Amino acid sequence: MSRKPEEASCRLTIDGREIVVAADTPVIDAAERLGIMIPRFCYHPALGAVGACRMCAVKFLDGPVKGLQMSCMVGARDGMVVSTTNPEAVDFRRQVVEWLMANHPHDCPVCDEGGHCLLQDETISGGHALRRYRGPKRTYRDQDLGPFVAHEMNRCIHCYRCARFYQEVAGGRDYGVLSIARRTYFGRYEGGRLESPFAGNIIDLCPTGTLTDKPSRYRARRWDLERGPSVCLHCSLGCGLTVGARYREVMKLEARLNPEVNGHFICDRGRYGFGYESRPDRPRQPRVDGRETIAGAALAALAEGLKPFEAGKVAMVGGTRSNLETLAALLGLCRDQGWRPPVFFRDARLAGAAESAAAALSGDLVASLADVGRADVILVVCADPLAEAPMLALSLRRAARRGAAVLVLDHRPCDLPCEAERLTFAPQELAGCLSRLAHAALRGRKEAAAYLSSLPLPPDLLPETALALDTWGKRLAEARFPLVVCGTDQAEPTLPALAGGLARLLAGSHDQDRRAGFLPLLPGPNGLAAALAGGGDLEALLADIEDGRATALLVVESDLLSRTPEPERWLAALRKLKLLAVCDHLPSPLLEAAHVVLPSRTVFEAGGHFVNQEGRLQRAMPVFSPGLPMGRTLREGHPPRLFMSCAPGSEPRPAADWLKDLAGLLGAGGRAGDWADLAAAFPGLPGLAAGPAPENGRRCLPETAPGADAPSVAKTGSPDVPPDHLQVLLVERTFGTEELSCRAPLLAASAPEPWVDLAAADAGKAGLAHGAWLLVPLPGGPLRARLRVHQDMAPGLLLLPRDPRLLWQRLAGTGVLVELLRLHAITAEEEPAGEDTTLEAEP
Amino acid sequence: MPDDDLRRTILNMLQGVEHPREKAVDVMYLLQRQYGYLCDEALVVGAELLGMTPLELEELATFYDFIYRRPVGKYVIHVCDGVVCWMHHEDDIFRHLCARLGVRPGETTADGLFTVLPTVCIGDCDKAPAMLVNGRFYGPLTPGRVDEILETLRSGDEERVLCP
Amino acid sequence: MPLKPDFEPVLFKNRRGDRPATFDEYRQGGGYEALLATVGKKSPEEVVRMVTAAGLTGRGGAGFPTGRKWAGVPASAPYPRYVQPNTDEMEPGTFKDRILVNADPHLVIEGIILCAYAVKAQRGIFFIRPSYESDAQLIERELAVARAAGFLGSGILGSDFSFELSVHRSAGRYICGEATAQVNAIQGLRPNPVKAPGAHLTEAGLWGRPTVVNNVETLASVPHILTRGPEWYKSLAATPTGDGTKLYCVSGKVARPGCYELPMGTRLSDIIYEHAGGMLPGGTFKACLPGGASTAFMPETLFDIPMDFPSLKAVGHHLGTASMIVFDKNTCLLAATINIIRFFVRESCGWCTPCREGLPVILDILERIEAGEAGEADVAWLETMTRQLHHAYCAFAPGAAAPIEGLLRHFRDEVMDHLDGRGCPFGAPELADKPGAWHLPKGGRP
Amino acid sequence: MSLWLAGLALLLVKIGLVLFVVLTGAAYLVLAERKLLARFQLRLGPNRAGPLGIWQPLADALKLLMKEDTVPAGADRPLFLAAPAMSAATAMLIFAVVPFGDSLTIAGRPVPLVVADVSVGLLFVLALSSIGVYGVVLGGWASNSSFSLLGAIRGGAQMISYELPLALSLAPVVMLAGSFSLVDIVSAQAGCPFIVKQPAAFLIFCVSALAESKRLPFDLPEAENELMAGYHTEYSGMRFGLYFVGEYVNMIALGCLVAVFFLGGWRGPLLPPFVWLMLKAALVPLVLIWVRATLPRLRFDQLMHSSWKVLTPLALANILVTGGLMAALG
Amino acid sequence: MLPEMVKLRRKGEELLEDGLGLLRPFATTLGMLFTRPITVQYPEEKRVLPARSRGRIILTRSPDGDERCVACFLCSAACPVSCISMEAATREDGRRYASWFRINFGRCIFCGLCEEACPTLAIQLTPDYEFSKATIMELVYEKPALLVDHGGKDPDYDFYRHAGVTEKGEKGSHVNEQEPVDVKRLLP
Repeated sequence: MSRKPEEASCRLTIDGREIVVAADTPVIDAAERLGIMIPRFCYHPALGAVGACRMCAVKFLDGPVKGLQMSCMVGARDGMVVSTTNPEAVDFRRQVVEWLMANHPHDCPVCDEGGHCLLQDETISGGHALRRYRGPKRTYRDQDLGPFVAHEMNRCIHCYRCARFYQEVAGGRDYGVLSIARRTYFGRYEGGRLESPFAGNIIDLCPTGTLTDKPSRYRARRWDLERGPSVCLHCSLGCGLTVGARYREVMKLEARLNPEVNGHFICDRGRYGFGYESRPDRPRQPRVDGRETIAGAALAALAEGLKPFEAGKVAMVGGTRSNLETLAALLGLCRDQGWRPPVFFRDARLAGAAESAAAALSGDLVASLADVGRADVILVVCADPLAEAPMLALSLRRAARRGAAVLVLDHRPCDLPCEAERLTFAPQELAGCLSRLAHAALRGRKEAAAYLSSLPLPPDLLPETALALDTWGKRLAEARFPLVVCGTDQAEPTLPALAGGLARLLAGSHDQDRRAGFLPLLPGPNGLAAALAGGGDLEALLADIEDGRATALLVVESDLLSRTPEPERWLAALRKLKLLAVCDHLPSPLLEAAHVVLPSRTVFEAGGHFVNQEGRLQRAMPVFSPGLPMGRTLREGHPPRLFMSCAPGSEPRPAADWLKDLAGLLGAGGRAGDWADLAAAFPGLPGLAAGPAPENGRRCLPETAPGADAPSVAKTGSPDVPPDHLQVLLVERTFGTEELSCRAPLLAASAPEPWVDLAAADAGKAGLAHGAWLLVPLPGGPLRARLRVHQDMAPGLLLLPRDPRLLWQRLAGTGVLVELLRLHAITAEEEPAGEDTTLEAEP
Repeated sequence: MPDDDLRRTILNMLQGVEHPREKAVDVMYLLQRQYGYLCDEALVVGAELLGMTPLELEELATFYDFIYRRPVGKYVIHVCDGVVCWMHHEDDIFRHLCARLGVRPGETTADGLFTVLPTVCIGDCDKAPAMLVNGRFYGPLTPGRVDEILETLRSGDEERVLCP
Repeated sequence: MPLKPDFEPVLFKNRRGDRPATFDEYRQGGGYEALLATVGKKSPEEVVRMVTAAGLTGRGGAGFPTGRKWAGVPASAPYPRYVQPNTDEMEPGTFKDRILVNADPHLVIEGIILCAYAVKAQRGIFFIRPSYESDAQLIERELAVARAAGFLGSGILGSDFSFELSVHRSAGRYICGEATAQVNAIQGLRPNPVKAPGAHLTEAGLWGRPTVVNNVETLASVPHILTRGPEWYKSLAATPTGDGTKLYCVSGKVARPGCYELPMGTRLSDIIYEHAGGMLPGGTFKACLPGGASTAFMPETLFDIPMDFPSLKAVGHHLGTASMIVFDKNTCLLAATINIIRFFVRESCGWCTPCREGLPVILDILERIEAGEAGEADVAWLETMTRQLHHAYCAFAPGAAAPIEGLLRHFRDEVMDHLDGRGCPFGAPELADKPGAWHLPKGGRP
Repeated sequence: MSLWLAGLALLLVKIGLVLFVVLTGAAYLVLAERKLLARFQLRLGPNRAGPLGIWQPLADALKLLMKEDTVPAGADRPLFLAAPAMSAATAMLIFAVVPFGDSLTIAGRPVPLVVADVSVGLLFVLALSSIGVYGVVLGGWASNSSFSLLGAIRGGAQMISYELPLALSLAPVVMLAGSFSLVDIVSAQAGCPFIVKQPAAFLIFCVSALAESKRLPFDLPEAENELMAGYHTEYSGMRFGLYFVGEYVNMIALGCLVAVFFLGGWRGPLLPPFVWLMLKAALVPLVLIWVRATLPRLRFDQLMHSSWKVLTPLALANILVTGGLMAALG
Repeated sequence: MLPEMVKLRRKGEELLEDGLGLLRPFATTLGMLFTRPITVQYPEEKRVLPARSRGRIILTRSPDGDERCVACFLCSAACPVSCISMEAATREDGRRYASWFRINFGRCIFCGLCEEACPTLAIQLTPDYEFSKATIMELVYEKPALLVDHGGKDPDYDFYRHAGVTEKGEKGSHVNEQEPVDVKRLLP
């Protein structure tokens, strides 16, 4: 049967109003565009139509389709006349609600969905108030789905949204549909934590209270929440969030639709990475020399304290989790006072990689997360998407489901929720491998000559790996929309530039409508801005402090001591400082050492702007005013009976405000308006000058990157790894390692136990088995952790997560090697007990 | 654990099959035959052999009628309750059977021999009322005939159903 | 009306009653001649043309023209392609496929091979329900015989046509008989029907490849069409609107229930009285379900109707699988309907709301009517709900609606006699069991 | 000198007496109104302070005196403080020209039973009632409150509108009496009270005076269900009390004026003149209370309509008719 | 008669009617003056108020003595003057309850909307109206002061017997419920 050639767009009439949409747009979407919300349960734009709930029935009065049809299942065609208010359709929808309500329990008062429940809305708006079904109600036993998702199966209306998301969109394989007919059950094989790191989305998707948010269970109604749009800070992707807070405490985060970034979904790290804002140990009071004081006094003391120092001896350390305003204020302060350039990244390699990635980005090349879903061949270099930016993994799966090839070139055992082809190399070999691949991809391209000649020499490769790399190269060259993803967390400084260069040249091949994309992963939510701002080197700063060349240090929203592998050295160095001021909202040992502590606000209280890895400027709104959570102010079981104009614990101020006021006290010149400020601070983001971003953000990158065609690549020599030695690498994990979310009580309590990774070959040599407890002799002392052995991992490496529960700081520096044979398993009796256990007592 | 023969049989069956899931029902039948019913252990083993997760196999196992996820007797008596058999006093047969075996529908006799299950029309309507015991049709039934059949089954060893 | 004197069975040509026809018996009766005359000699397109010309309609229940279905496989469609002979046959009252497979397995096999040839399929999957385990074994055994004879495997009869046929045992659910659900079932997915707008199985079925799903009875007619020509086949029918012969199953309150091969369009009265031996002693014809449980009750007034697809359609009924379930005057049709709806409630796949939630509510109402706990408002509600069932996802719920509609259309008075505390006029006025718990139908028995 | 002193003393005595009577009367008029209103509404009214609540006015006064005297933020303080006094004082000043009886002769000297027999007494009365508006307008304006201001504007507009028919309705009286002095007007009614000769003027005067007093159905300036309490929303304590006193004194004054202008003043048989005056004067407040208990509040447009389109033309016509008749009858 | 005359006469009749309309109420009110007052002398005489009168608010208990309030926030949402505040929490046995519950009677207008909104019949208004306080803070009532040890107007109702959640009894054990679904059951 041949189908009619489809028109690009068609005109149809819905409830007497005409609309032009692309042909085959579901009628339900076309109606929504007119502002007509056709009731639905199973339909969801991100999941597509399956016609299971039969709730979106409308009457087709004229055109190619006639009669009562489901508006989600019918694609728009020219000449359709649709009535959503036709009595037949309304009666049917009313009947559907009655059927669904026949077994729905009478528990709205104790249901967390009450108040934003789709079923409640449709039941009430449809006028179903009297129960005609006299039979008994069906019940189900619930399952424990882990710490995040509460299951109350009685309320299920079998829309299949959860299972469709979980299995099809997220690639999860441990939650699905059981049984048949009216006994159909949504759950797991047996109770237990949902394995997918995207499981939280089924809470947003569930149209009733079957799947609800467990952490906020029974705590607030939607109408009582202070809600506002925000941005996720747990990686560089900048996914949209909606924050819901009550009684000065974040209750829950939900995904906020941002079609070009995260779409409808977010990962669980983003969803449950809150709670650091209401930790009991959060600094809330300004302190000078350990004594609590008021804001003005602390600032004055800091300004006074800074005056004696000559400008060159004052240093600032910033963080990539700060908002753009803070970074701009920090940069402005350094510039105006003539202080040393601020330091943003934890080491020189990361700074180099981030800066080279930022330099390779431009508006015509950068790819958004949505672009990942559109690409047909995706090369992932030196990135572990699930660990570093989980939503990227979801986008890769979306691409793979549409038939895209995902090619992963990395040294880690990257676990992806989709089919992917993998090649593993040691990190220092990746540039060489990329070079081989690029040669295959760009063979015979004259304009690529400069680029190709700048590439490092490929390492010695096995014939089959070389062949695979060549094939990959060819596939990239032939692809309609090739896309290169490159991580920075583990990459050599030149690698992102090489990857970006490859993407740029792929874009410039044969025909016009071909495009290519480059998507780097950057450290932190404002990593791009920090990388563009440049800045100093943290190791050099440490040396200068030790040598007395820097005597005053201001640390703004950066946790030096728990992010560095050399905390002892840092602590010693900090003691030499004449002045240490810390402005942060996270508790850290740094605060104890500080002379001046300025408590800052979290993103939930301060809001601010963030620029994600594609240069998209997005705004987080302040959602609630700071203060001790109501629950912590209770007296005799109830809130105190006080009338006060401000809440207790409301002293924290936005870091940018602290810095601006400090600048004022230090006699800085007049300040321009905020946007001019920001634009001036980040010349690499020209789009900032255009002012506030719209709801879904706006790209601020320059359209073309000058000189990005031929990246200047400094050849890096691979470190000498003696035989039978393992290079210790610090890696990210999906849960428990990222700076902010590892302090989120929910994730800290439920993150899987930290493990170390070893390639199967190495494990075999050392005689170590999967799951064994391992004693790793680190320079700073032994470290104990459970071992995982991987087949698909580059040999010669020992991967150690940056998990605060693991005392990885005993590493004492980067580039550490351990002797393979000195690793040994420890017996069961030695296991978790003993003073040297790995697990730190972190709440 | 399934014995090695069964494991080998299953692996052979899956050998060279492009989509192992295709064989999921056959694997479940094999495991069910060995374990008596598809117990949790069998399901986990089956899932592992098929490259599926236990949930994925459970999605199928709980869907189907002839996959037993609860212990059953040696003889599973599927009594047809289709409309034709119903017309021919199937309920009397059913009650008689339950009373004779002292079980309620879905239960297994204490000696582990019989499980009585109602089932949809088994396609033996010309011999209604009918029932199916481990793949073999019995019909038309009368209470007396049911007793005879039970007696025969009790005394004899289970013979596999064979094609005519 | 007696049979034409020259009528001889086509599908049941080799039926023996006690055992299946063997390969040799089948060969002797002209078996596999069609295959020999076709493979390498006729083009696949010609086979499709002949089947189209014969007007062969699908015997699985929908009556879709087989030729058109086969022609629906696009010439440019990718390989491998699949043929999926459907022997799920779980419609209550239907047992013709079992009789057919048991009578002449090779006829079925030959039909499948010819179908595969016509649509250029490489693999066939014989989907069979678990109750027919013995038939599954029979087919497997005979497949080996056919393979040994060179009718299956690679390079059949020396041509470049290769075809493999294997048996897929289902684990038993009515919904697996639905073509798209069956495709899911074979792939090892949950057998929910799938309805993607604009997609046909003949374009994307098993593993996204073209798949032809046909009832075995349909396929078994193909060899005969190819050997004796479409015109001959069409002339077999008793009515101009019919095609060939049909396997009619008769069950219920008749003297000789069974499966009879008769010209398509034989009159209902003839089927019951000429072939099935009339009603059981002491019974009078009251109604019959013409094509299994998912068709509407046909009252006495239609007793003389020719049983083919168009004739029944003209009077608002459906031939379905042509499995007549005959009720006599002593049977409460409401109780029978309850039994049927209970079947549908149990076998719903649980995908869409009207089927999963609506049918139990309907069953509850029916049971309350039977128990005399209902009033006229309930009957009105029942009628509305039954009408709404037609907007369900697949044909399952409309199938369940059919008997209720037949009941309310033709036997409304009988239903009304139950209302307002009166209960079933035919049987024990016991309270119907509450739905949900396992229960047996009570009352209304003959 | 002593004569002058005696005159002064006499004047002070008269003022003291008048004020005492008027203020006590006003206080008990409040009680009477509350009691009567309660009875009109099937209630009992104040009955807690003393038997039948007779100490209620005292208690109220005490309460008002003891309450905090608040001045709203942003109010025009001097005006805010002065306005209530203006309202009360103008009401009380009216009694300066009301004759309570014929002259008494004490120690051989005729003592007129009026505080001041002003030759233009009637004009004095009209002037005072015009000044009384200031208490309302200034109080409302000075309060810095929207409700108060609205009330004040309404009050101003209402007073100005009804001033006209009020004055015009008295013109025939003056024409008949041939004098502006209230003493002379009373004297002119020795034969027959003017109500007989001037029923129309009497009606116009009563309605206009009712409107001037800002009582139901003309209480738009304080319409509590629209404006809280109108111009005195922001007042508390005794300043609020002064407005109250003003209102009730005004009622008594009205009673006296009606008696003087239309009912023959203190004239009457048998009873002493003062008692007659009191009786006549008491009649008017009682009717006002009755009206209050009966009629609903007018709409503002109805209020204006009745003044400009009904009462004023009617009063003018009355003057013409009176003038014509007087000319015709000589 | 001339049309003008008719009009005039009609006008006159209207005027008369209006005038009477103005006067008649005076008669009515005057009549009231001579009718016996209905006042009840409050502190000495006290009326027995009907059970449904809306006075002091209480939190009742279910028949088994548990707090009925499930902290569903409907009363606080319905309250037009926002005088109800609470925080919901989960009890150890999984039951939802209010960890604290506060009604500010200084604000309460005794409209009864909270009672209407309450799905568990926990919050009820009582005929008690005599609880004025000298200091306003004493009008802020906390949960212990609100909670009573009886079921109020509908003592037999127990929300959890109908709700189907596991706070009270296992699934399937509540009013009009089926046995919980067993996905692995043998029966078809």
